[in-house]
Amino acid sequence: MRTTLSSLALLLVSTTAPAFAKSAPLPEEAIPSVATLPADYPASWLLVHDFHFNALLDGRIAIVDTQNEKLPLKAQVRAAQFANYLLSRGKREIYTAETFYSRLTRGERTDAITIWDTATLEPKGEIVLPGGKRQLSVSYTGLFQFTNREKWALVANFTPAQSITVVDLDGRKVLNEIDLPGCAQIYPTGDRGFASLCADGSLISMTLDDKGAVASSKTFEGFQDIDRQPLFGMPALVGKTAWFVSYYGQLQAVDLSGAVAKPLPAKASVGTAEGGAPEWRPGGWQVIASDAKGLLYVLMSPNGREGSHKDGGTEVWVVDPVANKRLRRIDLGGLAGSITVTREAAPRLVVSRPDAKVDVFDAQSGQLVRHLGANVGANPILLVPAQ
Amino acid sequence: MRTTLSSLALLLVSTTAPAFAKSAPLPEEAIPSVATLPADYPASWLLVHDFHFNALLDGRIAIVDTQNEKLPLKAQVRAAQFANYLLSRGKREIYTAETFYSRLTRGERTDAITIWDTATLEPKGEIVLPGGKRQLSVSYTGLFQFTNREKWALVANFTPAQSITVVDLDGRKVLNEIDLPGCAQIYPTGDRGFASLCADGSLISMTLDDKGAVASSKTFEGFQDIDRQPLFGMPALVGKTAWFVSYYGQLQAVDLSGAVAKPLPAKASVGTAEGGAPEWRPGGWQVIASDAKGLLYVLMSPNGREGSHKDGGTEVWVVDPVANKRLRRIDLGGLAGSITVTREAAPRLVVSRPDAKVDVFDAQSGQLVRHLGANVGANPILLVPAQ
Amino acid sequence: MADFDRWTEKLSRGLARGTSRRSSLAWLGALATGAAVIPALPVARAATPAPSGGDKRPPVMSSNPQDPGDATTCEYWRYCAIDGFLCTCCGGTVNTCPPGTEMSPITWIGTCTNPADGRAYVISYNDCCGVSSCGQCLCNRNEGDRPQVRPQANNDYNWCLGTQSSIYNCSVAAIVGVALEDAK
Amino acid sequence: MADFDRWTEKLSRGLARGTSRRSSLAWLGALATGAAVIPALPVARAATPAPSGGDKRPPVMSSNPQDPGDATTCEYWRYCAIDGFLCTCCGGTVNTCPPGTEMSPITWIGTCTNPADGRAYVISYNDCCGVSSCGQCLCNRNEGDRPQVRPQANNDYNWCLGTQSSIYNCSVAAIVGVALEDAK
Repeated sequence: MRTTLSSLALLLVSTTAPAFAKSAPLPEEAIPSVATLPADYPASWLLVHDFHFNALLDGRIAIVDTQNEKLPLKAQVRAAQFANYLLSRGKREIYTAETFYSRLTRGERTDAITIWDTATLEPKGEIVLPGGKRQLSVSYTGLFQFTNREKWALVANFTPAQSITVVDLDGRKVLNEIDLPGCAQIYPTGDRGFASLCADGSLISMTLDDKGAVASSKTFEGFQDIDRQPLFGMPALVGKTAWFVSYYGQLQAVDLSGAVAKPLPAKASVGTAEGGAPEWRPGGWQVIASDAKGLLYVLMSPNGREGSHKDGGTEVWVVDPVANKRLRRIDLGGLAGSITVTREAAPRLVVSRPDAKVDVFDAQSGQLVRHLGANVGANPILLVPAQ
Repeated sequence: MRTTLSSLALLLVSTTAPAFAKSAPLPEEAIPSVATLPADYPASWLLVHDFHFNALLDGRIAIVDTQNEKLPLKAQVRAAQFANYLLSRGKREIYTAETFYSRLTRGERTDAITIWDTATLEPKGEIVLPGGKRQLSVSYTGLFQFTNREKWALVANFTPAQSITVVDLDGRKVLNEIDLPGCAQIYPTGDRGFASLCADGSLISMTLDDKGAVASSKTFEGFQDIDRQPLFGMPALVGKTAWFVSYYGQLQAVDLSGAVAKPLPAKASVGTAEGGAPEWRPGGWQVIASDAKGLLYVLMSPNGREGSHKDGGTEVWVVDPVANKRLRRIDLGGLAGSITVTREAAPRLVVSRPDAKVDVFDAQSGQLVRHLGANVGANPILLVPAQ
Repeated sequence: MADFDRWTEKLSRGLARGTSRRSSLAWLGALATGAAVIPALPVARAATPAPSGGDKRPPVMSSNPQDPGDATTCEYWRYCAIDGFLCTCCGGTVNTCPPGTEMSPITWIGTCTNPADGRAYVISYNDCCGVSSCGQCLCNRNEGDRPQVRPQANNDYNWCLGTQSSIYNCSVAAIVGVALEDAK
Repeated sequence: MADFDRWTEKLSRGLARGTSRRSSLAWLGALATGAAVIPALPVARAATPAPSGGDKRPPVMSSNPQDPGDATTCEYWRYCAIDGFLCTCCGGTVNTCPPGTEMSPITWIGTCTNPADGRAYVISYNDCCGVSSCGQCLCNRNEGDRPQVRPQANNDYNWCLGTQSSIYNCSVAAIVGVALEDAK
C-alpha cells in the first residue's frame, strides 16, 4: 500500500489523556488566513530598507511598528537588488524600483517598478523600465522620487552615464528619459520638476512639461564645495525646505517649494564640542532628520576625520537651523548608522545599529523609550516614516 | 565644468613622501584578472551546500579546500531556491538543479539544470525542466542523481504528486518523466536505473531503457519499518553498497551495483553507550559517512528521544558494519549537524556546526586537525567530497 | 495546480481546512498504529543557528490560559514538528500568514500535546508563500517527523505548493482538530 | 554596454587597466587640487556588521615586505576606500576576482598610503560580478570617498557596470599607479 493515505494515518497516535480538567478542547482554527495592514499607516510606523548585504539581490522593505516592542515587524515587501522605494499616502500604494535577472544572477536583466497595495501588500501593477540602466547603489532616497503630485516618479540611472527616467505611475508607462551628465540624486521641486547635485559643485533645477520633457533648466554655481564641505546626499525636509549637512557639520538649505529650487542664504552649523578624537563630525548613512517643529537631528561621530563620514555616530545633536543654535545632545548609548524622527504627537527619534538592532528614543527628552531588538531585518539602513 | 573629468582629477592628492628608503614602487597590477580552479578538484576539497536560510532563493555551493585554514572558500556557485547539485569528475562539470521566478519571488517559474565548468565555473549550458514541479525541500543528495554513467541525471519532483524526470545531460534535453507515487529519494543502480524508498516501507528498483522509460520494476516489501526503525534518507556509500542508518542506530545495506537493487541481509548497529539522556541516537542532517576502508561514521546525539533525529550530535561513532563492531568514538567538542569523510591518503572527518563553523578531524585518530571557521557560508548543511 | 495529485490534494485540503475534519480524522484514526509517544514537554531547538541575533523579545502570550506559552519561541507547544521561520515574528500570527503572502493549501501536520489540557491536537503547519525568507525566529522541531516517504509527516519539504509562488516566507501552526475522539 | 558614456568609459578603462596609465595620471595629476589628506594609518571598519561571525582567520600576508598587512582584514593599507566583501576571502585575491565571476571594467579609485614605503598609490577597486554577495569579510572604509556626484570617488555605487551581469560578489584592490610622479 504505497500511498499517502498510509503516511497520513500513521501520524495519528494513540495518546491517553492524563488527569486534566474536562474543559472543552481548543477550537479548530480557520485556514487559510492571511493578515492585512491598515491602508493608512500610523505615524509610529516606518518603511525600513533591509539592504541585506549577504544577499543583495534579495533586499526587502520591512514595515515596522515602532510602538510594538514585542512584534515590530508588520510585513516585508520585496526590494530586489539595490532597490528603491516610495510610499504614496494619498494613493495608498508602495512603489518599489527593482532589478531582476532571468536566472537570479545571470541572464536577461529586467528593471521594473512594482505597485503594491498598502493594506494587502499584493502587487497591483508593474511598469518595466527600459534599457537596464537603473542606478544600483547603496540606498539613497534621492534615487527614486515622486513629482507631479505623486502621479509621476523619477528614477535615477547610472551606466555610468547619468540620466533620469520619468514614469507616469498612474498611467503605468514610461514618459521620457532626461540626460543629466555629471549630476546625481533627485530632489523634487514644485509641482513638476526636480533639482540635482552636480560634480562641479553646482545645483541644477529643471521643470518638466506635461510630457515629462525638460521645460526649463537653471544652474546655481557653487552650491557646494565638494572638496572642503561635501554634502551628504540625503537631506532632511522641513516642509519643502531641504536641509543638507556637510561632512564637517555645516548646514545648507534649499527651498524646493517653487517650480525652481532656490538655495537659501541661511547657513548654520551643528556646532562643536569637546571630547572628540580628533573631533566631532557627522557620521553614518542616514545622518540627518527633522521634526515637525523644524528642528534638525544630526548623527555625530566623536572620531571625526577624513573617511569617518560613514562610520556611524554615538550622539544625535539637535539644532535649530534658523536660529543657528544647538539645543541639546542625545547620547545613543552606542553606535548607530541611521536615524529618523517620527511625526507622532510625541515625536520619536528612531536609530538603527550596526548589529541590526533598532532603538526608539523620545526626541524631546532624549530618553530611551524602547528597544525593538534585531527583529526587523538584517541591515536596516534607511528609516522612512510612514507619515 | 560638470564632468567626470573633474571628479577623477580631484581624487589625486598631493602627498609629500616621508623619509622612506628609495625602493622602487610596487608595480602596477594587471586587471581584469579572474581566478580559475584546477579542473580536477583535490581529495581535500568539498562541495558544500550553503542553504542560506535567510535568503533561501539565494543558496550557493561553496567550493571548499579543507586543507586551507586561511582561505578555505575557493569559489561559490549559484544554487538558487532549494537547489540540488552534482559533480562529474569525468566530465569536469558541476550540475545545479534550480528554480527561478521572473520577478525573484513572483511571476513565471522556471526550473532548470545549469552545467558549470569545474575550472572556470562559467555556465556551459542549460536544460529547462518542464512543469515547475522540481521537488523543493531541505537539501538531500537523493533528489538529483546521475545514472547511465553520468550521461543522464534523475530529478525528483513533488507537487505533491511524486515523479522522476530523466534528463540527458550530454544531449541537453529532457527524456522522460516517470510517475513514482508514494516514493521518495533516488539511489542510482547499475548502469541505468535507480532505487527509491516508498511510504509502505518497501524499496522499489527500476531499470530504464535507452529512451529513459521504465524497462523493469521490482519491489522489495518490508525494506524498512518506518514506524519502528525509520531510516535517514541519505546513506553512506561503500563502493556501490548504500548503508542506511535508522533513527535508533540500526544499519541496513543495499547493494546498488547491479541493474536491480538488492537489500542485503547483513544488518549492524552503531551500538549503545552510557551517558545518554535518555540515550545515544543518531542526530543531525547528514549523519552518516564512509571511508575508503568501508568503515562507517555516524553522528550521535546524547539526547536521543522522539524528535531528536535532526538535533545534531556531539560524537561520531566509527563502526565496521561487516563485523558489526564499533571501533571508536570521536568527541567533536561540541554540536555538529553534518559530517563527511574525505578520500585523502590520511582521511579527514569534516563536520559543520550550527554556527556555520567547519572543523576538520583526523578520521583515524579522532584528533582535531584544523578549524576552518565560519568562513565558507551561512548554513553549510551538505558536505560532498570532491573525490 | 494542474499537476496536483487530485486525491492527495483533496485529502490534505480537507484535513488542513478542517472541513469534514471529524469524519476524516475518525477514518484515519481507525488506521492509526500508535507508534510514537509524544513527549509532554517541548524539546530544544534543532541545530540551525538563530538568524540575526538580538535582544530577547518580550513574550507574546495568547489571552487564553488553555493555550499557554510564548508564540515567538520554539518551545511553544504547537511547534512540536515545525520547521521554518515563525510567522508570529514576521507580521502574521500563530495561525495567520503575514500580509502580502499566500497560505499554502496543503501542508504537513504534527500531533502536539497541549500542556494545559493534556490533549493531543492535530496541528497544520501551513507555509506562507510569495515573499522571501522572513529571517526571524527560525525554529526546527521534529516530534513525529518521519522521512520524506511520508510527505504529510515530513517538515523538510517546502510546502509552498498549490500557491502562485513557491517562495517560502514563514510557517504557521493552526489547530485543526484533536487527535483522537477518545482523548477528550 | 550600449548606453555607456563613451568618454567616461574610455577614461576610466584606461585608468583601471593601467594602459596609458602614466600619461593619464600625469594629465590628471596636473589638475589635482590636493584637497584631502590621506591618513597614514588605516582607520576602523565602518558601521556595517560582520557577516556570519566566526573564529578569527589566520592572517594572509603577501610575500613582499613592501606590501605589508593581512589582506583578509579591513585594516590592510590598500582598502582605504573600499566598500564590500573582500575578494581575498571569497576565492580571489587582493587583485583577482573569484572563479566564475567577471571583473568590472570600470570602477572607483582611491589613494592609499603604503606604510612600508610611504608612497601614495592609486588603488582601483574593481567589483567582481555575476555571483551573489560573497558574504565574507565585509569591509567599508572611506578615505577620499566623496558624494555620488563624483562617481569615481564614490564607493556606494555598484560598479558591476559593463559586465554581463550587475550582480555583485566582492571587490578587489589593485595597484594601478603611484599618485604623483614626484612622490617617488
